Amino acid sequence: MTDTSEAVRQAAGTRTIRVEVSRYRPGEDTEPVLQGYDVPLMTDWAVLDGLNYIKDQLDGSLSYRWSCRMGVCGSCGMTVNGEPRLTCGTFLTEYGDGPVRIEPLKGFPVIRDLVVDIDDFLGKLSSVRPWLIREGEELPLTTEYAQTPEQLEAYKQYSMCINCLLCYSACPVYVLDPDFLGPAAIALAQRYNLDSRDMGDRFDVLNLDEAVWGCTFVGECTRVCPKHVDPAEAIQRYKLTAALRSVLPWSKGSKGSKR
Amino acid sequence: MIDVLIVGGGGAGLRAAIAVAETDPSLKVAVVSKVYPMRSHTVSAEGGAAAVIGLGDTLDEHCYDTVSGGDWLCDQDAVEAFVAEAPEELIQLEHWGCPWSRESDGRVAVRPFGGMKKMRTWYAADKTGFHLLHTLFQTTLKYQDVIRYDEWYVTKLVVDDGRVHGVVAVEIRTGRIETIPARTVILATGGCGKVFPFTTNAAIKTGDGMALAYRAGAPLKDMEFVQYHPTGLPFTGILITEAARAEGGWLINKDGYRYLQDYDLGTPTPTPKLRSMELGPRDRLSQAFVHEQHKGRTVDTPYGPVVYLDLRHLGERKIDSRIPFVRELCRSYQNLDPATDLIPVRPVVHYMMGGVHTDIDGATPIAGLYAAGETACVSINGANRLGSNSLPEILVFGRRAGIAAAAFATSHREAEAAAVHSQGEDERRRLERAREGSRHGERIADLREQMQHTLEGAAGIYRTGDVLTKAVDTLADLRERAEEARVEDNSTTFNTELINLQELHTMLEVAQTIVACALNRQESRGAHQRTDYSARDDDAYLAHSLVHRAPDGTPSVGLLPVTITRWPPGERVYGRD
Amino acid sequence: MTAGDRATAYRPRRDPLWFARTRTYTLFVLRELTSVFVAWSIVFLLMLVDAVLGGSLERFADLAARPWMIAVNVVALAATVFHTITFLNLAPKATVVRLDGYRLPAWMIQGGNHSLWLAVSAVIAFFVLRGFR
Amino acid sequence: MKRTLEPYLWLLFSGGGVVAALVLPVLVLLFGVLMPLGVLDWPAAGHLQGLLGNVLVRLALLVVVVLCLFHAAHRIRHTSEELLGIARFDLVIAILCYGAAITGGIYAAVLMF
Ligand SMILES: Cc1cc2nc3c(=O)[nH]c(=O)nc-3n(C[C@H](O)[C@H](O)[C@H](O)COP(=O)(O)OP(=O)(O)OC[C@H]3O[C@@H](n4cnc5c(N)ncnc54)[C@H](O)[C@@H]3O)c2cc1C
Ligand code: SF4
Ligand code: F3S
Ligand code: FES
Repeated sequence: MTDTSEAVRQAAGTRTIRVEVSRYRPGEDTEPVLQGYDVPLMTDWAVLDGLNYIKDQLDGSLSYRWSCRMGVCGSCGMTVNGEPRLTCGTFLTEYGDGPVRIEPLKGFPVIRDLVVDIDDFLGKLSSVRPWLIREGEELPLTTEYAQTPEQLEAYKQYSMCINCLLCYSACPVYVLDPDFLGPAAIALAQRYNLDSRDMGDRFDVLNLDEAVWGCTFVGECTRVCPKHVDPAEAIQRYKLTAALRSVLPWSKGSKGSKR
Repeated sequence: MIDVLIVGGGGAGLRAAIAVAETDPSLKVAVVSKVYPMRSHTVSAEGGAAAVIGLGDTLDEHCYDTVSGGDWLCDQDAVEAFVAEAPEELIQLEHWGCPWSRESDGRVAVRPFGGMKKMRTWYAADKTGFHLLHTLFQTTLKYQDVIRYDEWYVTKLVVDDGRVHGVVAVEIRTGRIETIPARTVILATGGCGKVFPFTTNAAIKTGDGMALAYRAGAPLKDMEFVQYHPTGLPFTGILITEAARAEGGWLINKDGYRYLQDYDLGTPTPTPKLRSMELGPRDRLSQAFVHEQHKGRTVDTPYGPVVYLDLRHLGERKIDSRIPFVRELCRSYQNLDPATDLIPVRPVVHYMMGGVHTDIDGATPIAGLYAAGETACVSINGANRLGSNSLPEILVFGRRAGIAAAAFATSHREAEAAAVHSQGEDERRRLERAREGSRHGERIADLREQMQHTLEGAAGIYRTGDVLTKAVDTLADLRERAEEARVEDNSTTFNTELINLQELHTMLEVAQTIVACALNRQESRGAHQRTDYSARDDDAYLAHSLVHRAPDGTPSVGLLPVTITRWPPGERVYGRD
Repeated sequence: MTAGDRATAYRPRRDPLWFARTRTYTLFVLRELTSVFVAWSIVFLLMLVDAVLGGSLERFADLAARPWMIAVNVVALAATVFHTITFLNLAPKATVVRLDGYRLPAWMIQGGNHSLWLAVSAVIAFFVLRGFR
Repeated sequence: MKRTLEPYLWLLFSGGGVVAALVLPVLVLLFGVLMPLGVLDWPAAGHLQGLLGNVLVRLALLVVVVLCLFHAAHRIRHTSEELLGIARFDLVIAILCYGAAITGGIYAAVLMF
């Protein structure tokens, strides 16, 4: 992808920016320490390009995750100057004279340097049954289930989640209580709940103290989400669905509102 | 003992896993992936997936477009199987919940695409690969018995006596090196764009599967065919999908002239015309760019010459409904708005037509070893892949490989081979030595960069014998130097430098085969254009390049006839009716 | 993965001042703390009701006119208004209204809510100040 | 399936939020600020007694009191837990908060009926 070093050559002699990177090497450090590097301040460089420069030219031992460099694989989330950001979509020039402080995403155990443990999320994702549930006869593989653009629109936004976990990192409830099911998993459950083709019911996993009811509507998840998924909205909507279903047991809540 | 071990959690790997789980739930399936599956590069695919769904379209036409688009280097039996099964696969995805874009009556919508005579490209706005991969990934969560090895890096195939017995892999998080015995292995590791400096491909696309198979004795096929996509953003190489042109975008040079009309691609029309102008095949469009550059009609930028993609006449509404991601990418990475500004673009390395040689069930010549997806070469893409054929390819052949591997695993129930232990131990020692590190040698990044520029110079859009010959020596030299590369990180926890070093080795291996095949093919066909042999030569080269690794580690290239069923070689005609 | 491997991960300690770290967190906490003044307003109202029914409105008026009482009630006013604005603005999140398959934009729902607020306030003021004359 | 009280508490909380939003600012403004400051005159005791004499008004007032107290109790419970990191004492805190709300409601009922 980015041809970093050629750009560096061309820009020799340009300004630099101080980048402070959180380092945690298990066995060596008992807790993270900041290490500073000077990185060329190129107008086109994302924070991630700065990290790549450090890794390639200054210190090969720095560890972090990245892949697509186009904001869609969801692997490069980190805390940049205190804010959870996708580092491939955040530019060094936003931080002018620096320094830029890069730390791992808050709220997760740190495996090493900027790499955090996200297995907890994957377990939660599985638990909400994020797949299309059908009952009865399947259509043959010659026909699609009809779905109008309006029906698509009803869940589309929630299907845009790239699992970058910035929302978990921003949510104080999750940071305090890792049992909280959390914004993205609930948004993805709603992605299927609101899909006109889905016949499943996720009430049992969503209507729990540590699921939708754990959310106190801080709303930070929505503010930091790079893909405009609006998980806060997904959660509040399910609260209403679940509450109505609890007081009116005969109403099928989420399913009823689908069609 | 794993029955089917799949290396790769992208579209091909996950499709294979589901196929195995559905074929025989008693089989033990595992997916090993160096990144979490939903991070795989399938996630970046934008434009769409082709499959015939009526509307006056026929399977034969899709076959013909594919075969002519591939400059008759496709195996036509494979193309026929592919085209016939693609519609079912895309409907299967629909049944699993993929949010395909729709017509107002609820049917799946299709759009035109480069080199296709009919509208048959299904799309999910311009995030098709993203939706496809997440649908597949979330669907695999339903099959709780599928074992996942997330963030494990496979370094070696255990092969003994012409039969695969498993893999050796490093758990990146802990540094644990483990041998995983398996009855069958499916390679679904994706492409190798990172061999080049300027590419749309993600960091993980380092050709690992190709190198694994090649080192284990399986041949690679058609490695000289590297696709340049005509519209990448300068500097980042981020792809501006072909869908932008399919929706009516124009390519213009520095004079605002739609230059494709000068290259036998038809005459400009205000609305897009199928198989014409901007909807010609990618190889021809990228070649036209080089000619424009030579004529001085491109615009110079700090990141090389560019032309412009003009979407302004489409209007904001259409851009937002059909290609919103294009707008998002331009805004965040290029600081411009396609509704009002021209988008600077230049050709960028995008896709590998070649790969591990397989039959139409994904089987390689090594018993029990299969390959599918971009890492494989079933030969449906020939000398040039048509846009939107790759996503259906990973599904069709991912499934086929899964079923074939399941059958093989069921009928071959031998116990663990002795080789598993001995080869596993050797590989462990090699990796541990590499991790001990060295403060001397050259930096991995510097070696990688030299390799990338060598490839760009020698195996770019146009190639020449002399330069290729020189590249052979440069690469051999780089390989030796890479053995001594500097490694500063000797931690066992999440040691990405160790992985980067392994990837450098695999890329060098792949780079050598690309150059060797390109040197051997003394003709011009599809994406392989030799300035010293500028014509297609069906008498000598209507054949695949098949490259084996010789005992001394150098590539040895031979030819394998192309399978022709119903479409004899003809002229590739675009823009003329 | 064994327990031993996991143990090497660094688990950051709880940040006791998390709500002071960003402006949005602080706003959130302020929003939640309005509830204290909601409770206070109810206490105050019940005191008023008690005074009205017990015939000691005069004494209540004296109490309410003490400077510290007025100060508390000015803050309570600010808090309840803040509560109203945030609560009515956030309401469309839970209640997505669809007409004809398309979603009613949030500002319409919010506009409706705020109009309702003004109307209710006017009615209450009317009854308190001059109704049943 | 695990039973949870939260949906009911949340409904009371939301209802309380709406009621508080609609009625409290104007009441506090009138009785807590404008009248004590002398901007407006206190209405005659008889007028207010007349208002409260209406059973519908008393009922409405009771509903307002109960809902608003629940709203406050719910938020105070969650906020204190988040702010102070004492979620492990949730049960005790919940009993205290909702208990206070219920007591307040009963007191109001006794007062007015
Ligand atoms: C920007 C872009 C846009 C595209 N748009 C389109 C389009 O519109 N239509 C279309 O048809 N095609 C498109 N393509 C092509 C298509 O997306 C790819 O060819 C296809 O997704 C490849 O899928 P795959 O499953 O083979 O590999 P990938 O999705 O690349 O997956 C590879 C997997 O292998 C794993 N892996 C690799 N090496 C190892 C190792 N050593 N050990 C363990 N695991 C390993 C990785 O972790 C990953 O999970 C596009 C490609 C790009 C780059
Ligand atoms: S909801 Fe948004 S922030 Fe959260 S994981 Fe998904 S894309 Fe990321
Ligand atoms: S930030 Fe957290 S509390 Fe709820 S609204 Fe978002 S999940
Ligand atoms: S690198 Fe993929 S989202 Fe940033």
